[in-house]
Amino acid sequence: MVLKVSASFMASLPGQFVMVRMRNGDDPFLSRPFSIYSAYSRGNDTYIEILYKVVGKGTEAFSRLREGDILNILGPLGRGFDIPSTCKKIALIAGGVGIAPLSFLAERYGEDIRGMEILCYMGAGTSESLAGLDRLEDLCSGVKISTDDGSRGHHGPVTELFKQDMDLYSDDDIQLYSCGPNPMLMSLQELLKDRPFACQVSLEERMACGIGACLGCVVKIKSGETGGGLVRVCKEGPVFDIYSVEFSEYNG
Amino acid sequence: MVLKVSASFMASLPGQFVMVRMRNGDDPFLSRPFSIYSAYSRGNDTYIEILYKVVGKGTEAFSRLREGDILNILGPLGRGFDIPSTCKKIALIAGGVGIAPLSFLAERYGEDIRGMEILCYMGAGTSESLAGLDRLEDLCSGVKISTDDGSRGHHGPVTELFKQDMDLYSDDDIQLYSCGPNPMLMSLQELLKDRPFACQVSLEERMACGIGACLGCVVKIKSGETGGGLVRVCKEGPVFDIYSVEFSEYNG
Amino acid sequence: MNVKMTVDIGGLTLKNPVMTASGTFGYGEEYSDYLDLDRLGAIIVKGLSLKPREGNLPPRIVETASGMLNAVGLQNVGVRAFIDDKLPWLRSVDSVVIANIFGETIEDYANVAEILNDAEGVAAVEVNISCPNVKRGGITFGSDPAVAEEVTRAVKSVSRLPVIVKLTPNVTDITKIARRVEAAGADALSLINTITGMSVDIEKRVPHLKNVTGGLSGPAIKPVALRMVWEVVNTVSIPVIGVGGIMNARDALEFLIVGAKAVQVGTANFLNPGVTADIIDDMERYLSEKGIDDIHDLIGTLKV
Amino acid sequence: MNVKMTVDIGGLTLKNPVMTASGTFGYGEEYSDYLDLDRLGAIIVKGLSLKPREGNLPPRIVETASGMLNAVGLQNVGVRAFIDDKLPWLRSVDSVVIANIFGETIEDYANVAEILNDAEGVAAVEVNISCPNVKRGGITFGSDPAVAEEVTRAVKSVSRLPVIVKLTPNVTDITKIARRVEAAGADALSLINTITGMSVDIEKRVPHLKNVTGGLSGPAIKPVALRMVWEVVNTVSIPVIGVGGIMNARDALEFLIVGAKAVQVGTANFLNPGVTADIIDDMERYLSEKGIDDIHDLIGTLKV
Ligand SMILES: Cc1cc2nc3c(=O)[nH]c(=O)nc-3n(C[C@H](O)[C@H](O)[C@H](O)COP(=O)(O)OP(=O)(O)OC[C@H]3O[C@@H](n4cnc5c(N)ncnc54)[C@H](O)[C@@H]3O)c2cc1C
Ligand SMILES: Cc1cc2nc3c(=O)[nH]c(=O)nc-3n(C[C@H](O)[C@H](O)[C@H](O)COP(=O)(O)OP(=O)(O)OC[C@H]3O[C@@H](n4cnc5c(N)ncnc54)[C@H](O)[C@@H]3O)c2cc1C
Ligand SMILES: Cc1cc2nc3c(=O)[nH]c(=O)nc-3n(C[C@H](O)[C@H](O)[C@H](O)COP(=O)(O)O)c2cc1C
Ligand SMILES: Cc1cc2nc3c(=O)[nH]c(=O)nc-3n(C[C@H](O)[C@H](O)[C@H](O)COP(=O)(O)O)c2cc1C
Ligand code: FES
Ligand code: FES
Repeated sequence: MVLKVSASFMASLPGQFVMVRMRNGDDPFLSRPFSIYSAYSRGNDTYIEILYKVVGKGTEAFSRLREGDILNILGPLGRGFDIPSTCKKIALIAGGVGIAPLSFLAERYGEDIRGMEILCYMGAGTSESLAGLDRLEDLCSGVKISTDDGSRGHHGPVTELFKQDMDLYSDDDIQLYSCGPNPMLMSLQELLKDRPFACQVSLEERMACGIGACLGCVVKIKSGETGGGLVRVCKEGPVFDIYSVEFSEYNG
Repeated sequence: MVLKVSASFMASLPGQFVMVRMRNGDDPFLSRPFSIYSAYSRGNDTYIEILYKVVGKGTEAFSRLREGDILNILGPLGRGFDIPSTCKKIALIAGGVGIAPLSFLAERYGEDIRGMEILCYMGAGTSESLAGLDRLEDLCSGVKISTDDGSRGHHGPVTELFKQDMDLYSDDDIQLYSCGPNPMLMSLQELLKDRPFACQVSLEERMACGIGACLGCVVKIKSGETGGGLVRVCKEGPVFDIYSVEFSEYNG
Repeated sequence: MNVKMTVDIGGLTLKNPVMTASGTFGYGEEYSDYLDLDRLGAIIVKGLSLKPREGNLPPRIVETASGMLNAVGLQNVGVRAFIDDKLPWLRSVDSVVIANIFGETIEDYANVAEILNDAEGVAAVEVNISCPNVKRGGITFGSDPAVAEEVTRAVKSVSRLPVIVKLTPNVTDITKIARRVEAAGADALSLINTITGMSVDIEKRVPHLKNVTGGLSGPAIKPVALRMVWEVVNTVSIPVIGVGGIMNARDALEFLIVGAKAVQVGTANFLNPGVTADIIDDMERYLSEKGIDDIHDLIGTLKV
Repeated sequence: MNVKMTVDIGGLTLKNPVMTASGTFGYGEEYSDYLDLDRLGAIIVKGLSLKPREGNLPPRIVETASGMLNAVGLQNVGVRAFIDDKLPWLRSVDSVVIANIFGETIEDYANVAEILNDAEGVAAVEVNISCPNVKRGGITFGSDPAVAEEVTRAVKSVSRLPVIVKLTPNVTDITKIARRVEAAGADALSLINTITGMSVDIEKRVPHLKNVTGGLSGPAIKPVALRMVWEVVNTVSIPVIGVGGIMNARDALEFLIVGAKAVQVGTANFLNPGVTADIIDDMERYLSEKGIDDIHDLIGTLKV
C-alpha cells in the first residue's frame, strides 16, 4: 500500500513504523502498527509504502480501501535499525511480511554504502506469500528462499536455510537483521547461541498508542545497559539486540 | 441511492420502508429506516431507490458509498398507504425527504388509476433541498412549492401553502397523504380540525429491528379500532390515520 | 458435519446451545419470515408480567458506540394473553420455548410462574431479577443478594418447570448473587442483562431516552459479560448461560470456552434477523474444523 | 470567540475543563511532539506508587468493540523517580499537573500523598481507589464504601493539595461510595475508571490478556460513565469530573450538560495524540454558536 504523507516522513529510518487508522468510524477501534517498507518523494509529494498481510479485521479493512481513500497515519515512530560502519556483509533473515523493514534497510544501505554485500534469507508459508521478492532481488547480492510447504526454495523454516550458510560468515564482518514471527526469532536466538553474530531484531507486540504512553506493548528484556525489565516495543524498540530479548510464546 | 435487491422487493408498496446497514463494521451500529422511493425491474434485476438526507453518521456513511458497494437491506417492511377506490383527487403534503414515500405513491397511482388528479405540496428548507422535484412534476397534475427561506415558491411552511388551497377541496372526493417532520404533521393535524379530510401520514421514530420485535419505535395512538396505546411504527405503521396520532414534541 | 451440539440446561435438552434473548425476539413469530425457528436451541420470549404493561413513553431507544440503550419499560401483553394469543403459534415451532418473567413484587413473580405451570409448550421459566422492586423503593431485586435469593425461592416453590435466573451486571460482586440464587434452588443462571447507561442530545440538552436512563446492550458490553460469566462459572455448579454482545459464532464460542453451557443472542437479532442460524452453522463448522465432535469437549476449556 | 472556559475544581483553577486521564498520557512528555501541552486544562500523569512497579506480563492490551481492555498492572517509575526525572520537564508546561496515586495499603496511599506535598509543580492529587487492596484479599478499595472513606480520610489528613478521588464503576451503587468519599473530605470526584472485562482467543483458547481480565475503556463505556456521573452529581455537592469514552467535543459536552464540571480524555489520546486540542476548540465553537459566553452556563443544564 502506497501512502501519500507529509514531508516529515522523508526522515523515516529502516525499522521505524507507523500507526494506521481508518478515518471513519470506530470499527476497527485501535490504530494498527506497520513497518515502513519504503519512503521516497516524487516532485513535491512524499510517499511511504507499507506491506501488509490480511490477518484480521484491521488489515481486512485496508484491503477494501480504494485509491484516493484517506487514512490517519502517525509516524515515523520507534527506534530503527542501527547501522554500524564496521561490518562488510549484512544478512537479512525475514519471515513473511517481516521482510518489510528489512527491504527498506537494504534500500537505504544500497544508497548509503555502495558495494556493501547484502544477503537475504526469506521465508514464507507458500510461494504465493513471497511478497516483496522482486524488489529484494534488485537490492541484494543474493536472495535465498524457503517455504513451509516447499512450493519454492528450501522446504522448511528460514532459520534452517540460514543455518546451512552460517559457516560462510565470520563474527567480525557480518551483521544480521531479522524480523518475523516470534517462533522464528526464538529459533534464530537458539541458533546463534554457538555463533553469536551481531543481530538486531524488529519485534511485534499489540499496540494502542505507538508513542510510549499506554505501556501496552512491553516485551521482556534481560537486564543490561538499558536497564531491562518490561520495555516498550514502540519506544525503546521495535528494534532490539536479539540477545537481550526474553521471548515467550506469544499469547494473544 | 439506487439499490439492486432481490426480486421480492417488486411487491413493495408505497409507504413501506427498508432497514439499511453498512456491510462492514459496527459503526454505525443499528440499521437505519428509509422509505422506499421507487421499486422497479430492469431485465432480470430488481431495484429500489431511496432518497436520503445527510443528518448524522449513518447517512454520512451512505454518502461515502461508491457504485458497487454492498449494503444489508431488509424489507419491504411495515404497512403502506391505503388506497381507497372512492376518491377522485389526492393531495400529497411533503416536508423535506418526506417526499420519498409520497413520490412512490404518485408513481403507483399513476400506473394503477389513470386520470387520477394528483396535487403535490412540497416544502423544504431551501430551494437546494427540493430533491425529487423533477420526478414529481412528471407524476403530478400540479406541484406547489414552499421553502423556509423563501428561496423558491411560498416563503413559509408547506402547511400554510396547503391552507391557502383548502377551500378548493371537498370532503368526499379528496384523500390527503403526508410525510415530514413531526412539527409539520402536528400543524397539519391542527389545520384539519376544521376540515377533516381523510389523511394518512407516514411517521418516523427511532428503530432498532424494523420488524416489530424490539418495541423501540412506538408512537402514541388514540384508542380506536386497533386498540390504541403505544403502537409500533414499524409494524402497525409507519402509515397511520392522522387523526389517531397523539403527537408529542420529538425528543431524541 | 456430525458434531454433537446438544446441551442440557437444568433438565432441559436443547438441540444446540444457541437461544434468543428475551426482549429481542418478540414472541418468536416476528422472526418467522427471516429464520427457520426450528433451528434454534431455544426461544426466550419477551418478559411477561401478571398484568399487561404499556411500558415507557418514546423515545425508547438510542444507538451508542457498538451498542444501544433501550428503555422499553417491559411493555408486554401479560402472561394470560401470552398463553392465549402467542403460545398457540409457538407450539408449532420445533424448538424449546422459555418464558421470561418479572414482577413488581415477589408475589407477582410467583403468580406468573404458577400460571405458566399449566401452559402447554412452555419448557422453562427465566426469571428476570433486573427490574425495580417497587416495594423497596425501586432498587432492583437482582442487586441485593438476599432479595435475589428470596425471589428465586418464591418461584421455585411454585414452579414445576426448570427455573433459570437471569442476573443483572449492575452489581459489585456478581458471584455473591449467583451463590445465593444457586442456594435458593435455581436450576440454571443466565447473565448478563443490560448495563444501565445514559445518552444526551447536546443540541436540545435533553436525555435521548424519555426515561433518562436505559439498558446498554450489544458488542460494547461483551467484555463485561464474558468476565462475569467467567467469574460465575468458577463459583457455582449449576449451568450458566452466557448473554451479552454476541454478534457471531466467534463471540458465542468465547462464552462456551469460558464455561457457559449455552448462549443467548440479543441485540444482534435486530441487525440481522437470521443471525442465529448463521451462528449455529459457523459454530458447527468451527467444531468440525478443530476435530471436536461433541460441544461438551469445548465448554469450559479455557487455559489460564 | 471570547468564551469563558475557566473552571474551578476544589480550589484548583483550570483554563478549560479538558484534562488528560491518568495512564493514557504517560508523563506528558510523550505527547509533546503532537500537541501543545500548554493548551490543556490539566495533565494527569500515570498512577504513582511508593515503589516503582513493573506491572503485568504481556499481552497487556486487546481491542474490543469500540474500546480496549488493558491490564498494564499499574507499571510506573515510583513517586520519587517521578519527582526527580519527570516533573522537572513538566514544570516547563503552562498547564496544571495532577498526580494520580495508588497503593497496596492505606498507609501506602498516605505516604505517596505526603511525598507529593513538597513536589513543586504538582497542583493536586487524584486518588485511584480502583486497585486491589492486598490486605483485604484483593477486593478493590473503591468497591467498599467504608474502605473508600478510610483511604480518602488518610490522604486528606496528610495532603496539603486538593484531593480528587477517582471512583470505580464496578459497584452496585456508586452514589453510596460518592457520599462516603465526600464525607471524608474529598475536594472533588472523578469517575469512571475502567470496567472490568475479558476477552478470549478462540483459536488458542487462552485469554487475550496474560492477566486474564483487564479494564475496559473507550466509547463502549461512555453510556455507563455518563449515567454514573449523572447519578453522582445529583448526590454530592463537590465538583465531579467526567471520564469514560470521550472521543470528541460532543461526548465531552454530554458530560458537562449532565453536570460534570470538567472532563478527562483517556483512550482517545491513543488514537489521535492531538485530540484534546481539537476537543477544546470544538467545545469553544459549540459554546459560541449557542451564544453561551461562560461554560458555567452550560454545566448541569440537562432538562429532564
Ligand atoms: C512494530 C510493528 C511493525 C509491524 N509491521 C507489520 C508489517 O509491516 N506488515 C504487516 O502485515 N504486519 C505488521 N505488523 C503486525 C500488524 O500490526 C498486525 O498484523 C495487525 O495489527 C493486525 O491487525 P488486524 O486487525 O488485521 O488483526 P487482528 O484482528 O487485530 O488480529 C489478528 C491476529 O494478529 C495478531 N496481532 C494483532 N496485532 C498484532 C501486533 N501488533 N503484533 C503482532 N501480532 C498482532 C493477533 O494476535 C491475531 O492473532 C507489525 C506490528 C508491529 C508491532
Ligand atoms: C419509516 C421511516 C422512514 C424514513 N424514511 C426516510 C427517507 O426516506 N429519507 C430520509 O432521509 N430519512 C428517512 N427516515 C429518517 C432516517 O431514518 C433518519 O434520518 C436516519 O436514521 C438518520 O440516521 P443518521 O445516522 O444519519 O443520523 P443520527 O446520527 O442517528 O441522528 C441524526 C438526527 O436524526 C434524528 N433521527 C435519527 N433516527 C431517526 C428516525 N428513525 N426517525 C426520525 N429521526 C431520526 C436524530 O434524532 C438526530 O436528530 C425515515 C425514518 C423512518 C422511521
Ligand atoms: C430492546 C430490549 C428489550 C429487552 N427486554 C428484556 C426483557 O423483557 N427481559 C429480560 O430479561 N431481558 C431483556 N433484555 C435484555 C436481553 O435479553 C439481554 O440480556 C441483553 O440485551 C444483553 O444481550 P445482547 O447484548 O446480546 O443484547 C432486553 C434487551 C433489549 C435490547
Ligand atoms: C492503558 C490505560 C492505563 C490506565 N492507567 C490508569 C492509572 O494508572 N490510574 C488511573 O486512575 N486510571 C488509569 N486508567 C483509567 C483511565 O484514566 C480512565 O479512567 C479510563 O480509561 C476511562 O476513560 P477513557 O474511556 O476515556 O479511556 C488507565 C486506562 C488505560 C486505558
Ligand atoms: S503502544 Fe503504547 S506504549 Fe507502546
Ligand atoms: S423497530 Fe423494533 S419494534 Fe419497531
